[in-house]
Amino acid sequence: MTFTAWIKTITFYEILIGMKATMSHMVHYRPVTEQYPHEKRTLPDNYRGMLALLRYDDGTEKCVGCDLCEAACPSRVIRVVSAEVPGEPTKRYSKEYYMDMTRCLFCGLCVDACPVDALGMTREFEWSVYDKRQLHLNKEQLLAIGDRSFPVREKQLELQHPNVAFFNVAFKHLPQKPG
Amino acid sequence: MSAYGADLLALLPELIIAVTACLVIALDPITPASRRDLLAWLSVGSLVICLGITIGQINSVNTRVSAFSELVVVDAYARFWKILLCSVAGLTILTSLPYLKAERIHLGEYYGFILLALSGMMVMVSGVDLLTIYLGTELMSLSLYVMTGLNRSKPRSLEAAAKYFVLGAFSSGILLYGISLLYGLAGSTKLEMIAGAIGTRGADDPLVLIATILVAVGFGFKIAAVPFHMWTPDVYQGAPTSVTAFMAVAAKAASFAAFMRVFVEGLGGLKADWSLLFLLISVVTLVLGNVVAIVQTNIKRMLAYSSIAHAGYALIGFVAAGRGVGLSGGTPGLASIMIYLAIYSFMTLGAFAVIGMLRKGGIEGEEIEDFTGLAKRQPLAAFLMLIFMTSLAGIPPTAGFIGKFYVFMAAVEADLAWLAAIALVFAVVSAYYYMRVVMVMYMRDPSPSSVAPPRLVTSPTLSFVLACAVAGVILFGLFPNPLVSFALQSVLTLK
Amino acid sequence: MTELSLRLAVTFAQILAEMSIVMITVATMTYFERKVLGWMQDRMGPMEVGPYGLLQPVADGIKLFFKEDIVPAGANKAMFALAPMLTMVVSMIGFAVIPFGPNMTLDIFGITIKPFVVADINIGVLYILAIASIGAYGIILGGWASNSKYSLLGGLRAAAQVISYELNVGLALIGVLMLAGTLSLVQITEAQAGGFWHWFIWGGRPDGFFPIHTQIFAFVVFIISAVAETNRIPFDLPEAESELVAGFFTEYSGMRFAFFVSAEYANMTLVSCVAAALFLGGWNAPYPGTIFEYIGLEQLAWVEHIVWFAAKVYFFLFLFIWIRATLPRLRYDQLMRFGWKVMLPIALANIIITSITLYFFPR
Amino acid sequence: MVPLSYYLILSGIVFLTGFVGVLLRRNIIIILLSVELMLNATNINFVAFSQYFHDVAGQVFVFFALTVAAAEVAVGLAIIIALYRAKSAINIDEFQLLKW
Amino acid sequence: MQQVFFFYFALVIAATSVLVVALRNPIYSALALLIMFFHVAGLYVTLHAEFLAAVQIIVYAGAILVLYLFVVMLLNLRQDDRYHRQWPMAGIVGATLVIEAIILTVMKGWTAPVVVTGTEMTVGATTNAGAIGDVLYSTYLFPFEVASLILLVAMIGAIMLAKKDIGEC
Amino acid sequence: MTSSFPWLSLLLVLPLAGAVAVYLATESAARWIALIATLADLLVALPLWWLFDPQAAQMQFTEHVAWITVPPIYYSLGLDGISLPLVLMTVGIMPLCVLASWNAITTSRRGFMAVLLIMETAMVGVFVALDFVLFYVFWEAMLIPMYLLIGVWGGPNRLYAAIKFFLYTLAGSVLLLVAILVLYFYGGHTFDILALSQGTYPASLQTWLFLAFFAAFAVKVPMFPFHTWLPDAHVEAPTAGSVILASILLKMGTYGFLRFSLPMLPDASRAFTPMMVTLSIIAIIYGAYMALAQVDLKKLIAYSSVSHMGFVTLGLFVLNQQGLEGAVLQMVNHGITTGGLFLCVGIIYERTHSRLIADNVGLAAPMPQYATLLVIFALSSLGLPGTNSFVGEFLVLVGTFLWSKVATALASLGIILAATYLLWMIQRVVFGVPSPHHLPKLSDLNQRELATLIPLVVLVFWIGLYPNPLVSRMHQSVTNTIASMSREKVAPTAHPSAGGTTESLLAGSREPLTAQGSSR
Repeated sequence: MTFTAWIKTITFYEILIGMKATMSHMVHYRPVTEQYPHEKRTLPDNYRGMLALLRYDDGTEKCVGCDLCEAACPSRVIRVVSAEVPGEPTKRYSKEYYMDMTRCLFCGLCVDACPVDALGMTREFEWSVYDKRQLHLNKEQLLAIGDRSFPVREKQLELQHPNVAFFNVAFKHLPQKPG
Repeated sequence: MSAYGADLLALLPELIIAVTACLVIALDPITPASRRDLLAWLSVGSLVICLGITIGQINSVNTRVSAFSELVVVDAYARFWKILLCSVAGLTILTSLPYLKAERIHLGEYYGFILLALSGMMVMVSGVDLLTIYLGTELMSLSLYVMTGLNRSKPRSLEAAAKYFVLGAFSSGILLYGISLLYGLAGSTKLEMIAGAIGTRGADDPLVLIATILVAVGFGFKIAAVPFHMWTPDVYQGAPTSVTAFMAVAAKAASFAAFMRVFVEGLGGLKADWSLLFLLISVVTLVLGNVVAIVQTNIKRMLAYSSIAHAGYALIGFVAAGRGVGLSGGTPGLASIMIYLAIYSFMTLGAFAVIGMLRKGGIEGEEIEDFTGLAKRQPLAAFLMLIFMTSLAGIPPTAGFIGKFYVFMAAVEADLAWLAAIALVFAVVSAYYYMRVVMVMYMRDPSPSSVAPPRLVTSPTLSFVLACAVAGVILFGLFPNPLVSFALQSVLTLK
Repeated sequence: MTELSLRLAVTFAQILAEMSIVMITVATMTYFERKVLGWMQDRMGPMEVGPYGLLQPVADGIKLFFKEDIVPAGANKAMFALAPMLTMVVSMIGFAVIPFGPNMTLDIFGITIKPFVVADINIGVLYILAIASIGAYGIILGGWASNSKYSLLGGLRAAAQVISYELNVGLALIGVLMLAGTLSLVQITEAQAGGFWHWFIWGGRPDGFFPIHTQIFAFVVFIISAVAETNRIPFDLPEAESELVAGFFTEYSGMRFAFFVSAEYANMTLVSCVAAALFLGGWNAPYPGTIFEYIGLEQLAWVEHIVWFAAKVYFFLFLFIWIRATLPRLRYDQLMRFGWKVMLPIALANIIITSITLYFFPR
Repeated sequence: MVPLSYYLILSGIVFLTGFVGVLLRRNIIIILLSVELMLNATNINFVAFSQYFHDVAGQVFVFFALTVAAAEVAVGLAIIIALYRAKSAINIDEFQLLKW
Repeated sequence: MQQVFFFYFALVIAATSVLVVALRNPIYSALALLIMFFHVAGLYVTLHAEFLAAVQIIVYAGAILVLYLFVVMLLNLRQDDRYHRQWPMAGIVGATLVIEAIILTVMKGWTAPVVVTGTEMTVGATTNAGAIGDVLYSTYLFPFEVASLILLVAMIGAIMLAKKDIGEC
Repeated sequence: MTSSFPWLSLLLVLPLAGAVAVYLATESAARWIALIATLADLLVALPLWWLFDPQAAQMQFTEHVAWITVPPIYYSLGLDGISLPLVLMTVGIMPLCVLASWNAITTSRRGFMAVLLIMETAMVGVFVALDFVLFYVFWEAMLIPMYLLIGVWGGPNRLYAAIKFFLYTLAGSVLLLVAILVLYFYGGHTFDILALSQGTYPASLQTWLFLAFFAAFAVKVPMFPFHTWLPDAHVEAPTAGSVILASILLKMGTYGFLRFSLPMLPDASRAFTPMMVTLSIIAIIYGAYMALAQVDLKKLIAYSSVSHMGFVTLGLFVLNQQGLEGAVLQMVNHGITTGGLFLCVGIIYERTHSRLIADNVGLAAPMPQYATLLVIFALSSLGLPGTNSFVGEFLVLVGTFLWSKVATALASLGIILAATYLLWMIQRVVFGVPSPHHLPKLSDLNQRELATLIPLVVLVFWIGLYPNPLVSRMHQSVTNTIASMSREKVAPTAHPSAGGTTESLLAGSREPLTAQGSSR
């Protein structure tokens, strides 16, 4: 142990350095705290918030009840009950659609998996509730979230094949659709 | 600056011992394990110096010198015990050296504790104030508690320590209560003040008697007199053998020394009462110690009961001292205790040294059966054991006889021939169990089925100790004159 | 008899006043600590309840008061209930001998009292040590009675720690006691009057500035040991969150929890008071006399004294928080080694050196 | 004023209790606590006598008794802990390696 | 007034000392002892031994009893304790000591009241602590040093016994 | 007397030096060194026979050196007519013992020889000590060597026999110590035997002291109720041990009676005479009767010892000149005769490894020399005129006759019985038909064995035919003893502890012993 090290030990030099550091923070007080309820931070562009079901511009549900989202979900949030559209045997739709948001971890895999872009992630995040059963959302609620978060809807094309799952899966990396 | 110069000079031996003890403890961590012997030699060196100083004091200061506001004195009586205790401690250390190594508990602190216990004992023997005596007793006892539990790998050792501790603390509590009552009687803890107070209050004061009994009980535990003996066998058996030797010899001697001083100098006015009390105690001690020793199969346990019995013999001298007529009438009795204990020290130390040598496999062989055929394998060791056993049995021309002779002479002088007769009858009983050891050593052939016959661990230091012990036993048996006259002169300084 | 009852009444009033001062300090401290910690960590601290969160202690108190009182299954109910009270009481009664202000007397209703100290007993320092030493009981008992391994471990650690460091506290004070020659806190403080160089931390002789009897080492030992004895970071092993959840009060909630916490703050305050009184001159200003005296307001000098005392105490309290903000927690063996192998020898050496200097340069 | 004998009776009772406790209890810790009772009884005696004689020596004796008590406890508890490690027994009649 | 205090203290001391022995849970025994220590300290204060009162609490309550509790908890002793089979002996001893107490009560000579001349027993010092300190470092210097050796023994001994691993030779 | 040469000390030191030398020597050299040491001792002792002045009434060859100052104990030695023959017999028997053990002892011969030599010192010391404590020291010092002798080198049941011997003897002798101490305080603070013999003691005290002495000496003799250790010890001991036991150790008891009980406690001795005589006669008849029933040679001789020692005690306690002289003579005779018998048994045991009479029959043909010697010793033992025992027993019976005719008649019965069992033994051992099984082992005596036995045979006939030198040497001492028994009764001394005893204890050391009125 050299002399300086010894001096440093007996004068608690290191500790004093540390205390000086903390003191300097107090003296130059620049809080990084955000007073959250009062002021909210700006969300980043790619923020992944609450999930929602989307509609076409004519108000029809995009979802075709293919169950791919349910299969993709790592947390088993989604439950889909699909059914044929009455009178149109080739068309299917989701008769019931549930999301248990207490389990969702907002990974976005379901959105990726959806062949018809029927799922979207909104920017909503303040979803605290008193009863966690309220976070078990059904189709109507999800659609309502979609309605209020995505006011601009995608247009349903006439020639669009009613079941485009095949194409969309095959050409996943197509350029982004407008809107 | 030199306000205490004279006092310190008077207590130089204690000082040296205590300082060396601290030095040993301080040096222990920085001493490599291979050189721990040096600590032992340091301790022995200090003991030799101390012995020299104490012996030197005999000629220079032959009166009673008080030191430290008359809390301690240096008189011939104290010096007698100091010389004895220092020698015993030195021999114990030398015995311990090979023993501790063989038991794998060779710790430097051990020597420090021996020295600390010794300084406690020296305070005990020179204290003339109950406070000093009590503190000395505690210093000794605490060191011994720790030393008893030193061999922590053996639960037996710890168990012995626990028992010793519990009963030791209990007894010191009783002793302290007695002291507090004496303080209340006399207004001081000085022995002479207490003697004065008893003189004025009279001996029939119930409180005086209660205090005396409590103090006697407290000391009774320390000297292992029946019915306060119950710790002895367990502790002697469980403790490491070298510690047992130290305990059996030095602790007992020091306790007796303080005991005598307290009862003669402080409570001398109650002679008639306490001599009756000790009469009963000594008879019971003799009977129980000797009779129970017969059935023991463990030699340390056997020696423990024998040590109880020997306390009984020494107490006879005390009874005689109490019965003595006139002012100095108790002198032969007291001197006989001193002679007895000095001699007892040598023989017991020797016996324990031999026991400590004995190894059976890696462990200590301490059953009496382990001595089977020792005479064939180790004639010299067996011969030494024979001499020690003979001496313990009190058969001439060994020193044990001289010890018993003086005790019984004191008893007969005090008109207690019947007590001497009883004691002697039980000496025969004791001879039976001592001779059984001899029998096992000499007359029984080792059974061929025994796995590994015990072997002996010897070393030059141990040989030296045995030589000293056997020389003491033989020389004091043949030429007891120096010891006797020293004891007789020393005891006169006891007021 | 009337005088006795009067005296009792006055004493009770004093106790009440003192306790309220302490409780207010404790309440303030809970807020103060969070705030200061926040500032040091570039946060804001409590801000919601009241302006700048000033009513936070009140809110906390109300919350804890109304919280459900849970006794764990298998707990020893009596001991479980006793432990926080014991801790609390012990931490409070120590203040009885602390002189908050100058040693003046006041005659009211025909009896003489000392307004700034409840009991000026002649063994004040010993009293403080005695009280501090039994503070461990509450912790040990609480830990044991909870029937939880975390609590028990916390309690055991607390016991070991308190015993180890209390020794150092006591030994650190001995130098001061030698200098002052008395055990009474009032007299010790009085002995330091007349400027900061007379404070025992410097230990200058009355006739000179040279700090021959300096107790600064003792002071450092005392402060560090005091931090350890009050179980504060970096010595908060008994309640180490990352290892023992919350140590001895893991199982506590509600008012009992509050008792433990406030006892901790009260203890901090107590050791701060002791440090101020023993090392930093207590109520004495760092200059001779008082400003009020110079400007002719002798009767108001006590205000200045009290302000100085409060300033010193709060400095120490701030120091506690500051250290907490800076240092991480020690490991258990480090704690013990530090106490026995570093603090103890320093304290002992200080005693020896002080006695030597006192022998050659008597005060 | 309180007569001295009152103090003596008190200390006698405490001493007696401790004494009986040592003989009666099996738990070694409680036995040691009983020994502490005995020592405290002694201390009461000493202080009372000290006051009676106006002699501070009795209090000094108490001081030493306290010291010794502390030392005894340190050693005793160390023994108990070591023993417990070795044997997990704390009642004295469970010590059976050596006959009691 | 002093008698009131005495009887209060004496009652609590006697009661708690009986509890120490009678209670089955070691923790309760220790706590009863704690209460007793405090009352003994109080008794000391009434006897003008303030220094000892403080030391009593520091040493007994603060150190000794904490150690006991520490060990009780370390060994995790619960109430598995039974009484020893020594009732007869205890009874005899108890009876003896009760007789002692009776003797003490009826004894003459000490029933005279304690004469309190002043507040302190001044032996050249102003306070109780000072008085004790004075004699401790002058008259009782030698026992003081012996006591220091006792503490040394206790310290080293406790370490040696309780240390987990021991350096073998 | 004749010179200041320390004959007796030399007598004591020589064997001790021999013991040390033996211990340091090799196994093979041990027996030679032992033999040399014992012979040297014998050579030292022999001149005393001629140097001894038969007319002198007092102790001769005295040595007087202070040993312990407080209390005054002296290394005080001396010989008179009683102890002279016993000392001579002791030193004479010892070389024979060494020779007898020449080949018999195979294990740790060094130890055996050393023990023998230590025994010799102790035994001689007992006979020459003139200080009571010194006497006691020698007395007790014999115990351990004898214990080892029996226990280590003895027969199959040696452990039992050894411890029995040890405890019996020790138990007897411890009371002796108390008696010695009591005597010290009543007899003027001295341990000097002669001075104590001059003292007078209160009658009640004498009774107690006599009983204490009796316990010690009667066990050693052994007298009738205390004899049970003897057969065991004799049977189990090696030959040398048996010889020492029978020849010397038993004499110590009677020597003790003669030296201490009678002169010091005359009143008690007189009072106890009927008891002692009764016990003696019981011993004579009982011992003889028991001997009749034995099938073991050693046991037979052991019981014959009981019987013969009964004659000695009988002679002692009839308290007249003839009785005492006969007793002393008989002590010597019994030593020689019984020693010879035991040696004979040892010789045959070496050959057949059996002590049973049934195994050793018809030795006359294969071992004529042996048979001759055995017959001589047996005849001596039964008191055939012309052999030594006749003289002694005759004197004893004469003495008894003066005291009581009935007792004489009963004692004579013992002689008749002795003739019965010994002749019966001879008939079987000497004149039978040897079993073919043992016949090849039965070689006659070799030279060493002859050397062992011949000296005893010579003594048998010498004393038997010409006892006068012996009797004349002991006459004066016996007269002294008788005289001291009939000395004037002095008023009982006051209790010794009346004055400051410490002062007297301390002062006693400075006074010369002669001032206390010994006859020196």
